[in-house]
Amino acid sequence: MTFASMAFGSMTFALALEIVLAAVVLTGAVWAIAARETLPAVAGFVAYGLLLSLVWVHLGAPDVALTEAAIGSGLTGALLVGAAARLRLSEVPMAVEHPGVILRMPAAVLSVTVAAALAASVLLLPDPAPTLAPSAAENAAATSLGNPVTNVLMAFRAMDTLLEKIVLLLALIGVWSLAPDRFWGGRPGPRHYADPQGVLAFVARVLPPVGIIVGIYILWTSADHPGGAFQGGTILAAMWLLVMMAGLTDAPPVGERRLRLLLLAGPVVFLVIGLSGLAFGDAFLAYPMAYAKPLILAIEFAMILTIAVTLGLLVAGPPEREPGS
Amino acid sequence: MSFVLDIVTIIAVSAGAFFFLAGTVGLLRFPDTLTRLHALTKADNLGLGLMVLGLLPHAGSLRDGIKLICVWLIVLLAGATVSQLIGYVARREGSRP
Amino acid sequence: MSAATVFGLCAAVAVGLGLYGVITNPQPLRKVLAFNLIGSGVFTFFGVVARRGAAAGFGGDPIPQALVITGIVVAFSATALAIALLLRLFQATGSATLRADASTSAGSHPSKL
Amino acid sequence: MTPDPTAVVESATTGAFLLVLSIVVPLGGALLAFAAGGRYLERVALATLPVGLAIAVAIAFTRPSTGAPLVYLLGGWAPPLGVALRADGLSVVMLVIVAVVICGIGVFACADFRTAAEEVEARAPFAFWILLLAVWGALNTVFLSGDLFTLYVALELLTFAAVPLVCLDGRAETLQAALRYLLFALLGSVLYLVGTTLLYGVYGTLDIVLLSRQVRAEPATFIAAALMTVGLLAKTALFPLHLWLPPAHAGAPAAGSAVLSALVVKGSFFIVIRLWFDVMPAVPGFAATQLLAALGAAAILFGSVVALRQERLKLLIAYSTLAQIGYLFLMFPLAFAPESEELHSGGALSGGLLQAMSHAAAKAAMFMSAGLIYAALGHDRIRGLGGIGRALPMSVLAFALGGVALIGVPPGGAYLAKELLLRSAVETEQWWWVVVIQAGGIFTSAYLVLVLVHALVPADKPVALRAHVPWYQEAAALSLALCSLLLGLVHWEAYLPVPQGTQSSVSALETLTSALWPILAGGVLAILLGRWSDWPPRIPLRGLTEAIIGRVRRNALTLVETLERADLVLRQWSAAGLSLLMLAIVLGAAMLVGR
Repeated sequence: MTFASMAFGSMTFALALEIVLAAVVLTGAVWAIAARETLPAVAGFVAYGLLLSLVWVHLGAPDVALTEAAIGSGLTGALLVGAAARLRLSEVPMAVEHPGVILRMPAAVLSVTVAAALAASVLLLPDPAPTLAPSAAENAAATSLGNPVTNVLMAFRAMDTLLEKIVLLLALIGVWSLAPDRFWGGRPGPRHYADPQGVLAFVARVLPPVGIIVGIYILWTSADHPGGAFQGGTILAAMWLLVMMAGLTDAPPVGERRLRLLLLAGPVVFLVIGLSGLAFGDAFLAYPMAYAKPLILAIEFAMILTIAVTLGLLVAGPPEREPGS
Repeated sequence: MSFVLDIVTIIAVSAGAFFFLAGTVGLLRFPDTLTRLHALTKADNLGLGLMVLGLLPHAGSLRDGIKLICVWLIVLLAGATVSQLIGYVARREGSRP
Repeated sequence: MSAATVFGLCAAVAVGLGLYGVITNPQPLRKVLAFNLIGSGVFTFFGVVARRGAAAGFGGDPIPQALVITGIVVAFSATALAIALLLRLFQATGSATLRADASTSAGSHPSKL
Repeated sequence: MTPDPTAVVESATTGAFLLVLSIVVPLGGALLAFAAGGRYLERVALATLPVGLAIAVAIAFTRPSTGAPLVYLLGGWAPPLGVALRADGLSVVMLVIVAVVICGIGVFACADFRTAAEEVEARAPFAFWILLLAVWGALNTVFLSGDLFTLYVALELLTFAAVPLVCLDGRAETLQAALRYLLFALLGSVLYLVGTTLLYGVYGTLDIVLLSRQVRAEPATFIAAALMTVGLLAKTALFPLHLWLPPAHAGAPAAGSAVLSALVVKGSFFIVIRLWFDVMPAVPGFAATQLLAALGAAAILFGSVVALRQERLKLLIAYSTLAQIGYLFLMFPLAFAPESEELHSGGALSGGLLQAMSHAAAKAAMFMSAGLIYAALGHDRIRGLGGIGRALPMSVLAFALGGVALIGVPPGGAYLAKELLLRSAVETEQWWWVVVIQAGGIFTSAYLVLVLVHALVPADKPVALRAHVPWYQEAAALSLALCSLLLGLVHWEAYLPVPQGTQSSVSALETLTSALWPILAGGVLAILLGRWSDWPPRIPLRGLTEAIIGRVRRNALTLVETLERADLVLRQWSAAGLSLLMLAIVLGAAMLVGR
């Protein structure tokens, strides 16, 4: 009796906490849309993203929470802040294009309708919910990995992950292709300078060793615990960007052979292991049971490097300097 | 013993929460970038430190305790750096209200 | 009402807000931001679906969770490409407008004969 | 509720490893080209083309004669846990036509995207060849994937490969076109993803076959179907969601335009077919199919009329794509079987798919010849085309043949498509779609006549060509046009549900005469609505023409002007965004109510 009431009490308390969290998250979202200037809106979005990773923890998905914090909020935020700073001059003239109430009203009505339909479908979801969790648990032995999400990403739905690697590389090629012809083969973005005695340079010296260890740890632990090549790779990319921004190193020229190979390492190792499954094993992207774990870890290690470099270069942008300068 | 530790936790966490509150009020009420920064960083670093201190007795293991302290140290480093940089930009562009 | 429902409704609102922002804000950067908001709303919705499917000792159905991770990465790639295009457009024209009539040759202007 | 994984007795079929290769070869080729860099990059890409084509043809021959799909379980994991690749008749024909068109474009692009001898590596060839292979790999994934989320990733891959093609030349207006395209396409894909999420939440699987067994007509499914469909329509640029298409398709370099117009829009269109015919044939209902085709009809009207009013050849072709996309959606109500209230994979579906294939080959040929004309003249103003027919006969011929194939003249694939659609319209007693189908042909011939008359008129002074046009570029365009014109002769029964007796009419001579009247009607329309440098055009009985149709033309032009203005408004970002949401809501409501 007392146990039940206590459980009930704590449940409602947890629920109240979750409602407050949802409200705060939405405040960030409203701010990100409604703020007049772009920079504050981006700040709102980053705050929203960080709080959203708390939501992910509450949803029992620490892997996603890490990804959301690292990529959804962190790197996306960095991209948006950088763009907002460079576009500040374009903001004022575009204010005249702000649509009048004649346009905003129907937009609001239609958006609310779509949101309401979605909300209704949340309430309409069947109970008990269909799930593949038991099936994933049953087949987990095939890879001897303890983290079910890594299992899905690297084994059950490895095709999606492989395609997504190629999407990432293609996005980078797309970004590079925007460079003016004369800069082709040159270095991306402007060269950053900072006071070598300043605080940024100091952090860029102190933080990366810690960051690199954390990034690799997150990859290593992902076999059995939350983490993965993406989350780890993002941290490595962030460290690299930090060092670049502090002016301690420069972005590599896009024509550099070593860079090209690094960018290919992940997808190529993945593809080769997948194809060897086709040639010698059961199927494309199938791992022989005895070697599943080492093979998956090999792919992930190749991937973390590729991901770190790709993400860093995506943030750095297209080549903006002539080769050799 | 556990009672004493609970009391320590309650006091430290409450104090930490108070500093967070004070920092937030400062952020909202102070007139310009530099003073806002001052309110935010001072209060937050102290607030977080107190909270970590309060939570330490409840850390399950030594590992968790070290993690908590690391969180505080890294936030200190990040906060200090970012506020330095913001302050630098604010001074260069002229402090705007 | 469970936590999943609360966050599910939260996701629906985020999608609605994002749609409104994408349509009404004239600045491409804000559209990109709003697109990210819609995206994160959809991912949260997927997370809610995953949470409701918690079984077999897992905190949630791992399949949708893995799909969300893939989705976040794809959304980031999209954002990076969009922002690079936007900055390049700004560099080339000094403006970042998306108005159809702002570009000279792309539009077809009604005119007599 | 949990679908029992053992319930699916689906295992890999022999020869299905080819499906993996058809995805891996183009994508692996892209990676290899990236690694090679410089001049080697082009060689790698060119070497990949015939391999990919051979694989597509091999798949067509490997498919079991029973008509059962080829199935491959990726990683050996059966759905719903794993992902399956499946090749049914629809996938096979699309794989082959895409391979053919890509190879044609590849040959064509050899001249335009070549790294100069003195350069280590040039930007445009680097990007173009990798993106071309990526588009190919993405499309093959779209045709083969049996999983809705894998389809999402493939769609994104397709978009990311397509967008940079738009602005390869880096001009400001193409950058803007690319940005509009990317942002709208992203909006579309995120809506698709919402629907996918919802389907997983309700049915616990994303596998197409498993879903089709479980899907019920209920509100959550309607919401999912409406959002997914509208998202895909935004990527397909069905009217009124076409804001991005004309500038993007007209602004890209010729080979890029060919890829975008002929192939990329077919990716999302194919997923609409998968969704409506395979995943949920019983869900859309009567009203929704009518709505989709009504949008198609509007697309034909707007696209064709605005195309007729264009001053530049490439924009004309881009607007013609808009109209042709509309034509593709006419099959939905015709495939709707009233007695079972389901979409039936029969003659109408074959018609739609054949039209998509013919359009792919023909439109690629048209954009390629337009590119050659542009390169030779230094411009593509339609009124300045005089004399080009004599200077570049092969290119103009390719353009003309492509156009003729699209009008639906036997033995073209579009003719067979039209026959199939008309038959279904008669069978299902939907005479109003007969009118629209015929109107589509007439409009197509109208803008073809307009261009050809301008191109064949002798110039006042001899045309000075700015650039030499290599023979193989003209040959590539011509072969694709011929390919489209001969598609009607292929025996499709093995791959597509073609009713008995339809195909025999293709080779009959009397059908040729009956197919010619749309061209005449189109000619009249072109005279009425087109832009002419000197009105009335230099035709016999000039005075009489002026007297009879001058007044009609003046009245028609006011109407046309209204359409043009409406098009301009609809191509504003906010109007398109509102249409998008409105359409999603109306479509959902149509599914809910109109059954």
